[in-house]
Amino acid sequence: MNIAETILFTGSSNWILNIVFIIIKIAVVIGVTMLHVMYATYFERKVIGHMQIRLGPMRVGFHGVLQPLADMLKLFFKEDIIPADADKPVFKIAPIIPVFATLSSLAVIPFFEGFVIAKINIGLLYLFAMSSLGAYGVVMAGWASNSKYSFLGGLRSSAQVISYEVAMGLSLVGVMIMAGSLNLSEIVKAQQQYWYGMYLIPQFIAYFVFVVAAFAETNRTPFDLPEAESELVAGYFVEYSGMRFALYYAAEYIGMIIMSSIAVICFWGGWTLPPVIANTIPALAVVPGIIWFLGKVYFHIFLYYWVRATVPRYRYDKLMALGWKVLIPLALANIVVTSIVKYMS
Amino acid sequence: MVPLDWYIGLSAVIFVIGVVGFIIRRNILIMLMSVELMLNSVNISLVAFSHYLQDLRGQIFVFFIITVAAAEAAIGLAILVALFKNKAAVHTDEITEMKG
Amino acid sequence: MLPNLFFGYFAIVMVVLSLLIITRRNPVHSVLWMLVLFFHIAGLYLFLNAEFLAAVQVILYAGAILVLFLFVIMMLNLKEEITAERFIGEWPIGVALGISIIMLVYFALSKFIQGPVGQYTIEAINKETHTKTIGRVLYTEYLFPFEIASLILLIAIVGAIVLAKKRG
Amino acid sequence: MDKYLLIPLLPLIAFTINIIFGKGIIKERAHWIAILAVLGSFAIAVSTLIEVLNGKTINYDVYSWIVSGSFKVTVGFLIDQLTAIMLIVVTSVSLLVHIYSVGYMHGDKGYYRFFAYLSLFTFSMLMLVMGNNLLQLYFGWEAVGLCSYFLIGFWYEKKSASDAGKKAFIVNRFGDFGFGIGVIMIFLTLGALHYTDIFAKVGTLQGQTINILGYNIDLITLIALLLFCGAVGKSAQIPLHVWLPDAMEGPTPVSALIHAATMVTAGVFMVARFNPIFSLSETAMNVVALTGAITSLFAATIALVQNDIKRIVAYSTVSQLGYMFLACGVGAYGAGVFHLYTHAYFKALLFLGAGSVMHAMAGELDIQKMGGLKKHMPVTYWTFLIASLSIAGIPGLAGFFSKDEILWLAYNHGTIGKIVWLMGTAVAALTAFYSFRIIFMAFHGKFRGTHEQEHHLHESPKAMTIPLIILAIGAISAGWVGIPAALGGSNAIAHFFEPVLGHPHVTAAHEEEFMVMSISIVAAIGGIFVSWIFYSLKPEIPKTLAAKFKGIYTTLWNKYYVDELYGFIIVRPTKWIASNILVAVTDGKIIEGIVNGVPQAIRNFGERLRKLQTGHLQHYAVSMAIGLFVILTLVLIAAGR
Repeated sequence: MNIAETILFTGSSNWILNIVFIIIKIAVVIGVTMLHVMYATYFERKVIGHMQIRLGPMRVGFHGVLQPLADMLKLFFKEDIIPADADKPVFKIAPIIPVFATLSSLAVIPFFEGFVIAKINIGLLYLFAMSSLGAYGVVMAGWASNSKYSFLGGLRSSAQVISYEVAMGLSLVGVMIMAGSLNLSEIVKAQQQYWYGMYLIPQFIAYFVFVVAAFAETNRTPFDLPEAESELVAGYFVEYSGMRFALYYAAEYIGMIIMSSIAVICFWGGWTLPPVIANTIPALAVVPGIIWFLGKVYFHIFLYYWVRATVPRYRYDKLMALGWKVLIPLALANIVVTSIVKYMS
Repeated sequence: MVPLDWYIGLSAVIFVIGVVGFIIRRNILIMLMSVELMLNSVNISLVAFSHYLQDLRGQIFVFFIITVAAAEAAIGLAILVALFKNKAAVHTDEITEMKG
Repeated sequence: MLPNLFFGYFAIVMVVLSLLIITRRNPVHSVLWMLVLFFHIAGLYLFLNAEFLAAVQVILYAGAILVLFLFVIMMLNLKEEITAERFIGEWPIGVALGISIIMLVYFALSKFIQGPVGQYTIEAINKETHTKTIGRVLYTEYLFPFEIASLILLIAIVGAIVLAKKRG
Repeated sequence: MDKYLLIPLLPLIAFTINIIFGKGIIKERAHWIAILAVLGSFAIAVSTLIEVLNGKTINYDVYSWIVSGSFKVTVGFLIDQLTAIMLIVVTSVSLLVHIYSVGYMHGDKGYYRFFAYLSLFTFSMLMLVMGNNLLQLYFGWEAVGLCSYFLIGFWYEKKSASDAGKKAFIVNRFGDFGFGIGVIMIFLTLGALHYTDIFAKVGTLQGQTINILGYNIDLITLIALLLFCGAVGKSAQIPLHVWLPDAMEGPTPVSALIHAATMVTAGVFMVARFNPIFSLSETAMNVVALTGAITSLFAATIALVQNDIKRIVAYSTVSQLGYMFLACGVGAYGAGVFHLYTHAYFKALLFLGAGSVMHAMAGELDIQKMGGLKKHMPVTYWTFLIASLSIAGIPGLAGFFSKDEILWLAYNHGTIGKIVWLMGTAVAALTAFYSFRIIFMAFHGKFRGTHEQEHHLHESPKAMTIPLIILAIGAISAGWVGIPAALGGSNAIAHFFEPVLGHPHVTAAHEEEFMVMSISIVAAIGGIFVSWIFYSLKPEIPKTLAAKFKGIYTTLWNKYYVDELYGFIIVRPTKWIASNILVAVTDGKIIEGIVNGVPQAIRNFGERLRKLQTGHLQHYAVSMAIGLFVILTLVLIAAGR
């Protein structure tokens, strides 16, 4: 029995039931995530609005609570324009890839104790694999649109994504070494053996590298060069409109959630509380783990908005230099130090 | 259990498709991709052997083959870029400098 | 039965994908079909209990090598490719050669004899997880080849930069 | 470092320094290094001689060069009585010639080169005489030959000089070929290269024969004759004497050092060194004795009529070398080496004197154009006279004692001995005649050259005359170590050599010895007297005689036509073969055919092959795929069986 068979054929008598159960799980996760994506957009506008001393959306519903719904409806009913010179099949497939990749990543994320769709041993590698697919959506969109701006945006974006993937992967190696596993649930559990309950403290360099790389991976400010409005109109998806544009938009926010989740799982102890807190206040045990998990994730999402509201955009060559000359060496040094410490103890 | 023969047959077919692709295509890019195809077909058979013979050596080989494939792709594409800069051609029958 | 069916699906799709790769007029389409093929190969690896290699297949091949291909294709911007002749004039020779080699392999397969099995049974690997097992073998028994592989990569990096950078 | 090693090493160092720095830095100062080196060698040689006189013999290996199984090549030194004397001869004559050359070669553009070669020669000669094994001897043997070639052709712009150099080299090849085979045969039969081993084992060969083309030949005789071949070449004996007179094209100091005193005597040294081998073969001994005697007589007759001063002296050298072989052939090795030793001084003196004359005459060599030089260059005259008296065998001088010893021992050596004694006595008379012919024609009478030459006449510089004086002292006194018992002496040198060279047993009484002695003295004085009559008293007699015996005269004048004979039987056929067969057929057709044909064939093949190189990548790929197909098929067929 291997993984594929375990998932598909456990107990031939009830494998249909099994599949149904898995599908329900997937549906729940995707549904909840999409809801979060909708309100993450609302959340962003509100946060940035307040940071800039304005109110943000206020018209639709109480304080604009229904604004995401309205946006969604608008995008759904907009005309889907395909440029005449575009490579049509590629143009159509391109937006699906990032959504597919980011949604697939959700499969291995443990939201709380025991809740994970696919409990596989190579969870982290799987996440890397999926995030590396993100580049395709960008490149293909840029190329298929057959337009200068989108093409340049696509090239920029893919170069940026590929570069920062390396830094991101290397930054997590330290965590892997400390936990001795690639399984995300076990990484969370491994953090419980320390009184502070999170790798954030010993792996602060890795955390720093990871967060910066995550910003770049999701094409967020200050690394949002691919869609740099002022230079490239809107980057690789300039030719997209309506539903396909919404898919890119959704993929970006799902990406943010995924990156935040990885940060939470690998550095913040996932759904757990640090033992030192849990032991001093035993009453907190009644709070379900999902609350802590979502709280930590929202902190990271808030961080994205905060940075966006504060920091100006990087120049392209500075961006690449930062990735290759600062983050990767830092991550490598972190790996060396971590290995030595692990080997000594 | 799927017989090992099937894997080897699949691997052979993909390998030969790679060989044919390498031979008949004019575009060097596709030829390089055919090479990748061949490498991958070998990988399939190696992993299959590794699984059926319960020996990890095959998978270690695959690991190294992937390494070499990465190096090969990098160098091959770099050569291609250099070639295109000089000749503005990616078709092998347009590049016959080594003709005797 | 079911595993055989699944293998059949994989095999047929993979062969079709391979044929698509070598016949597409547009290299970008070839690359995209290849991407799909790589996912299938990764799936096959999962079937063969090689989860680490499956992940590596996607990360390296799909995430790095193919992106490199796409990149180069885009940089070269092959507009005329769409109209140019795809195959060399003598392409039937190549196809005939390929078919005869496949026939040979078919005959050879009937003579196939499986060798003795080793110590890494599925249970043994699962007990320790695949990644750990492969890592242990790689860093002990195959340490030297591993180091050489790193050297190959270094040379490839230097070579690629030297070849592709602008003159002067 | 031990001092014996320094003896050959100092000249080698001098050579190295001069050849490397001579052209740029040292230039006109080259002689300082060379002379100092030879002086050092000479000093050590003297101290070595004193040690040997006190009964010490040195035999040791310095350095192992090649070791391969039983074959071991070493560089080692054997210094016994023979070597000690040779060391003195070589270093002292070399030293004097070096000093003389400072004056003689002054202003030559190859000044540093000359001294470098002299140093190299000295080194090679010392290696030759000091070696304790055959290969080292062979090395020295060839090295002195090489130096001789360099020095004969020193003025290589002159065609006759470079021709003479080549001639010397080629003629020597014939002898060395035999010598080389002899060395190989000694190693094959005895498995040894060191003298001590060879001499210890050589007895076992007695009576053994070897079958060559159906003839059974005594092994020892064969080896001895092969070795003697080398000696014949190097010491210019019949029939390989032709190179030595021509070698006079080289600078005169070279003639004195190499072609009179040292190198040419190497053959005699070698025969004496291998006396244990030669003594075992009666035939070989007789061959040596007769060759020596015939050469001696032959060269002396040629010398009678020659006009070139250096040529006369050269033929005299050949003649005297024959004398030495004569001595060796009758078993009187000690006497032979004794003569070698005395000869070195008076012959070097003769040559240097001739050089001095040449210096004064601006290179003129013909004695017919000289005359009356006595008053212009007294030092040269007197030293030349002493040398001539010495070589003629006037009692009291060096030549007398050694020559007398040889004749006396020959006389005692049975029938062959009697024959060669007769010939030797005749040679003594002839020697006296032609030696004084030079004296009377060159130094006495009126000057017969041009007025300009007469005006130019002058005594040579100090650097040249001082060596002459020193050599004159040697020419007088060198023989005093061998005053025979019959004259009240002790014949010290014979006893000195006895451990190495043995001493023939002489039973005859002193009376007989006096008789032999008186005959040779009479012959010598007779020769001088006749010479005086012919060239001083009645100068017309030689001309009438020459006219009367025209046939004999021209034969002698043309040196018995040996060169012409060789030209006819060796040089011309060789040239014919070279041009008509080797150049035309072998070189032109076969070798050129192969050399040009093979590349042509490869080229033709390549022309066709490169059609395969289409430059199309796919074509190569297809060939690879076909290869894969073939291999698979073969594997399948192999597995199917």
